[in-house]
Amino acid sequence: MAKIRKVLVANRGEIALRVMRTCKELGISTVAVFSEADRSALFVRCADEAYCVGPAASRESYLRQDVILDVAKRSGADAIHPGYGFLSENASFVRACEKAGVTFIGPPASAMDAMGEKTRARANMIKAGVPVVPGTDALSSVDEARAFAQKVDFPVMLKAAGGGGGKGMRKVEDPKEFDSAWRSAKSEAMGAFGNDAVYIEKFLDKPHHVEIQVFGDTHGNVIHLNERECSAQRRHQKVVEETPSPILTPKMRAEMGEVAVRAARAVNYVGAGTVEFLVDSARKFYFLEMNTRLQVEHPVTEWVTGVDLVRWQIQIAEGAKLPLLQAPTPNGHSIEVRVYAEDPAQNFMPSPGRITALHTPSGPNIRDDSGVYAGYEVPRFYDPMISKLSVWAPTRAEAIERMKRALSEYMVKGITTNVRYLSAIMDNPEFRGGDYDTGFLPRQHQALLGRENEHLTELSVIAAAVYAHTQDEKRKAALPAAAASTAPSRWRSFSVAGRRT
Amino acid sequence: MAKIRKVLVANRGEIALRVMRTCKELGISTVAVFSEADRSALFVRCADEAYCVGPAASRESYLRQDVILDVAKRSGADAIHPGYGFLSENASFVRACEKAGVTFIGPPASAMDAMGEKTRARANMIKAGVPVVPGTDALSSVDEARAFAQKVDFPVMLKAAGGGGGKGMRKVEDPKEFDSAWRSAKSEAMGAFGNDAVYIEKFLDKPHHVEIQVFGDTHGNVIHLNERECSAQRRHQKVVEETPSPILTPKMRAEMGEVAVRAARAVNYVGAGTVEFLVDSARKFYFLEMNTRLQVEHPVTEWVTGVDLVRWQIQIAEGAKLPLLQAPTPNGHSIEVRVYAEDPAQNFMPSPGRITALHTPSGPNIRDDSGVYAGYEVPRFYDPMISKLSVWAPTRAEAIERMKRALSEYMVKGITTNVRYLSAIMDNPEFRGGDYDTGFLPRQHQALLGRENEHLTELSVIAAAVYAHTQDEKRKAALPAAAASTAPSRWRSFSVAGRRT
Amino acid sequence: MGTVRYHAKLPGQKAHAPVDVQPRGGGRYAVTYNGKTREVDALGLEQGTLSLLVDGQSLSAEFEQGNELLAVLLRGQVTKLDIVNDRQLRMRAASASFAAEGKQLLTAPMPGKVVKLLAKVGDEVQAGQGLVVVEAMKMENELKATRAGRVTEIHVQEGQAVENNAKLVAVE
Amino acid sequence: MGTVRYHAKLPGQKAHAPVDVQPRGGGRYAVTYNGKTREVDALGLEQGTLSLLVDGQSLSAEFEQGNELLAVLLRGQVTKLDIVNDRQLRMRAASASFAAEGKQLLTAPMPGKVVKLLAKVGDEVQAGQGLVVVEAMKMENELKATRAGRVTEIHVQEGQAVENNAKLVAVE
Repeated sequence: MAKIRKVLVANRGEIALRVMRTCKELGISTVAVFSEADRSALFVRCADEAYCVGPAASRESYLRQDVILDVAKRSGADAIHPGYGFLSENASFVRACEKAGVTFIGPPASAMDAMGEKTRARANMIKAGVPVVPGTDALSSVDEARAFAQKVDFPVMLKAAGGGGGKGMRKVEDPKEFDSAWRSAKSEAMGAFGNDAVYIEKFLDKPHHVEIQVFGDTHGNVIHLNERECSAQRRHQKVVEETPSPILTPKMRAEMGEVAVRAARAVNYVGAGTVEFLVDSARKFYFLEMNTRLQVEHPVTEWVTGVDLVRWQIQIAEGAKLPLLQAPTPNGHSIEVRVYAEDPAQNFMPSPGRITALHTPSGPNIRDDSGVYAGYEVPRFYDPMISKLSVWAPTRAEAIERMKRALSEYMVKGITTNVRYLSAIMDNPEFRGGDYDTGFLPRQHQALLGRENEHLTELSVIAAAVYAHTQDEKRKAALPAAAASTAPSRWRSFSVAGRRT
Repeated sequence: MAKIRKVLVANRGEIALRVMRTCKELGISTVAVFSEADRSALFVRCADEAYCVGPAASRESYLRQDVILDVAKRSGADAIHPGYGFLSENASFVRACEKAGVTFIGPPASAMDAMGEKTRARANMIKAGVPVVPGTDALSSVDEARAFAQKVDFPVMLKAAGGGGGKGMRKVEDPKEFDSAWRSAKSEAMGAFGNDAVYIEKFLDKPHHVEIQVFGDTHGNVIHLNERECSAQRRHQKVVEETPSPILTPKMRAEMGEVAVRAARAVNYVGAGTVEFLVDSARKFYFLEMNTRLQVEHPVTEWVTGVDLVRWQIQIAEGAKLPLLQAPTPNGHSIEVRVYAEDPAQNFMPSPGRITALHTPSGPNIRDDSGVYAGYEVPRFYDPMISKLSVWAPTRAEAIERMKRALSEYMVKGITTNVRYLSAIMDNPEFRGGDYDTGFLPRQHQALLGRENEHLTELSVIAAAVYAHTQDEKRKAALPAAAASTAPSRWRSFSVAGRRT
Repeated sequence: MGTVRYHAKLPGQKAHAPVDVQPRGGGRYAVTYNGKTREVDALGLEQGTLSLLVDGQSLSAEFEQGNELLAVLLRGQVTKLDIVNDRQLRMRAASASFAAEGKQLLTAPMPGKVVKLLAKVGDEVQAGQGLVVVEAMKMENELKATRAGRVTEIHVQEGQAVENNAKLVAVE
Repeated sequence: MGTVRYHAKLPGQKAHAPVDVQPRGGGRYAVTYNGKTREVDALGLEQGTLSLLVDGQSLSAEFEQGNELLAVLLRGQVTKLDIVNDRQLRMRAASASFAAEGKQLLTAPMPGKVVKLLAKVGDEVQAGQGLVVVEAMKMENELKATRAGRVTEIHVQEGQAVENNAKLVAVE
């Protein structure tokens, strides 16, 4: 295949920026597509070209295959990178790209067909001899669904057949919650993937979510790049990811890697993909699903392997062979946290709005993949993740301390974020112990909201009084006839000196 | 020795912050000392405690041993990290710390004595069988100096005996310039090190500046951590550093490493140090000097070895053994550039002032060690370096592209910086070729100032016209009786909407 | 320069406690709170940011003024408090009104879209029962009654976009 | 909405060239320059920042207004230019004055301290000869005469701190 010269990134936010960064390093031009709600977004400003593809609602913009392909044609893009979410696991889009003569940077439609629909993937994996979690196909009625749930016994998981990322996913522990969970899972699945099919899986005992990064090329080579531990989840969305997994032995890593490669081979996989497993308390592992795209949490793999996964995606789309033919031994340890615009104390309620000030961490082995900037208004229409912060260190213990340090430097004003909650995770004994299952965050919820430090509260009162005083002095100084009883304040001279006060 | 609990950082700017970051990760409290000119500096805000030690002039603040030791005592600091410059190579300060019962994080005074005075170091190295550049001891009169220069023939280098970092250093090519260079070198040396002794070295043919990072512990172990190539210099200050050096073979690396370890052993070295060599066009290498402290450019070594050098410094000061007993094989490639507040087109004239806006690069394998923030006024009293930007990649070619990408994201407003000049270095064929000597930057000066891109100029005119129009509209909108001939502008609604316009 | 008295009330506290601020020039203050007097050196940076040195401790303090409370961000902890000067405290006392009792008004906790109403006017509802589902940022959030009672007002329709703090449902 | 004419002069150009800006609403403009008309979509972000889409090209443009010229930072290139509207151009023409010829006034290129004067009033100097040494940020910078002539004014003393653009030495 020919060298790619110009890539249209059919996505938004941090992942659009992430892809563009590698394109820039490869000398490839970038085309952004954006919804009306994203006109001011950072990824629009960083692209070489940018075109509006419709209103805020994804279905009218980021999911409009026709409009996006039209932009590709108009701009002369020879390839499309879909990021994650949106059209990234949409086989019909892959076929449309092919028809339009544009390279889709991702797996072939056939592999997506085989893996994209979660229930079909289960069937394919069973055929390939890969262990799977007990469960159903997509179910047509709530009664049928309830009946299965009662048969395998609660708790069960409801899952969207059409996509991943926690959208349309519900854990149901109590039969009484079943109907309401069924309804909202279907509705969310429709909103996120345009497909409201939902299926059921038995919920395993204290499961760990461990996934294997795989990569295939067009020459029939498939390798894995080790695992990521993703058990720290809230509302079925990942919050913290790390590699290596603290619970994996080298033997398990090799076994799971081998199974993941087998799964990918079974569908003739090409490009970057992730095979997700659940690992139960007996350390048996079960195929959960395959994500046929780049994963949000890919930076931790990049840290410990030294591989730029987006670069590989592009080179493989150009027809190159995989640069490695076996998994590299993990070098050190990496942790990623997702910074969300949300309030952990309010059931993780999203908190869109204007970021009035922003300070991101820096220094040794810190990486901030952000899609925002000071002055930017986080729109209400999309995922509340504003940044992914990742660190590397020689050992897990050092990586945790580094992450704590990095989070202590993270300052976002104007909206509520989960930064302090993330910091509490780093301090939590269960997390530090390493054996935390997917029930970890719900179980520790109260502890993770943190306790008040009385010394800091006292200092905050003092700080507030000094601040109130400086504000009062500024107000006085601004009045034509200021109360003359107070001596001139230095605060006034600051504003005169040109500080934005 | 006991565990260190609280570290006073006797330095400012990015290096103070760098040291504090590792302290924080180790659970060690930090104490900042600052001059009156640095009250608003980032390192003051990031320290756990901070104390003013005097007026702006270094001699009255950062070089005041008594005041700094008094702060250490008052704050209960059990150790002092000197950073680089200031008191970092001052043996009398090491002795004063010892007397005060405070651990100095650095080599013993004896090693500093042996290496700190550059002329004594030469003598010691000759004794230890280490090859040195032809040169003199410190010289007492300009006549004696001129006589030596005429004997070994021009060009020669004038160098401060009391310190490094390019301060008090002058290359003299023309005998007519000798007296003026002598005068200014002495004056600068006095200002920077409180010692105006200057000596002369023969200037080698097309020399490369290659240095070896060494580390010793209190148990008699000394290792090296490979080299750094630092030949890209302007006004005898390093601008770009990288590792591995593009001109080193594994055999040379082993030989130079062995000589560097021998040099360090000869003075019973403990802690982090750097043995600087000149490598001539025949690839023979000569000892230049030893910097008995952490080097500005240490991040590139951290990238390719995975070692946190500041962590090692602290642990060795606590009495720990070196965690490695031989040089690790370099993993990949790292490049650092120094972002200076200066104008390359005006002979690198410093450009202090207020930073009105700042956007620093991010994404995979980027590290920004900065001491500034948006709104900060870069003071006129100190070194103009505002940040060190470093990158890692598997290969040198990829590292160069990554650095270009990172620099393209670097945006500083309010002051002039060398960001574009740095970017031009990354594009320069001589740099990309890898065999660039210390004459590289002066030789390529005009080329590095860059040529105008006419297409960008045209777009800039268009942007300027639109900007002028929006400004005019804002002005009209702000007037009570706005010219009614123009329709209401959307710019007005932006300010109403709360954007800081 | 004379001492200026402020009054601080932390969440959970019944009354305001005095904080005395005595300016000493050059950005220095003596601040007395809880019976302790501390030396404070304060430097104003960006809007809403102070660099403070409190008895040598360095604190970068960020402030955000909410509708009622001032949020202070200090070393990762957010403390929301009411802080007023003498005059403001007197005005507050004068205009104190009695909040309507017994009525729970559910408001939108963030901007979003109402995707489902789970009750209608006249319904008896239990504490914890879902009243309305609001979608924001691709997640559905079920908002629940915090008390048992009867639904007396519904201010929105399904499909309607709502702003932050918009009235949704009242339960009495 | 009518077209508004601006006038741009780049360094090295003798005269201003017209740039026509035609607002089309919603932040869109048609801009004509050098005989080409381009579609521009402009969004104002922070003070002095525009996000521009020019015929699809995305440009994050930063502006800094200097004493005389506007600096535009675009994709790493800084372009300094004079940009004025019709009224400003007319005023400029009216107040045009003839710059004093023949005198070179050396001013401080940055704030710093005069560490050495290398000439005194009445000295004959050559082009390139050092006149004064200014220290800033720990580096000494020798400022040189750009023309040969006689030193007629010295405005500073050794050891004196100087602001940016302070007058130092005149050569005629």
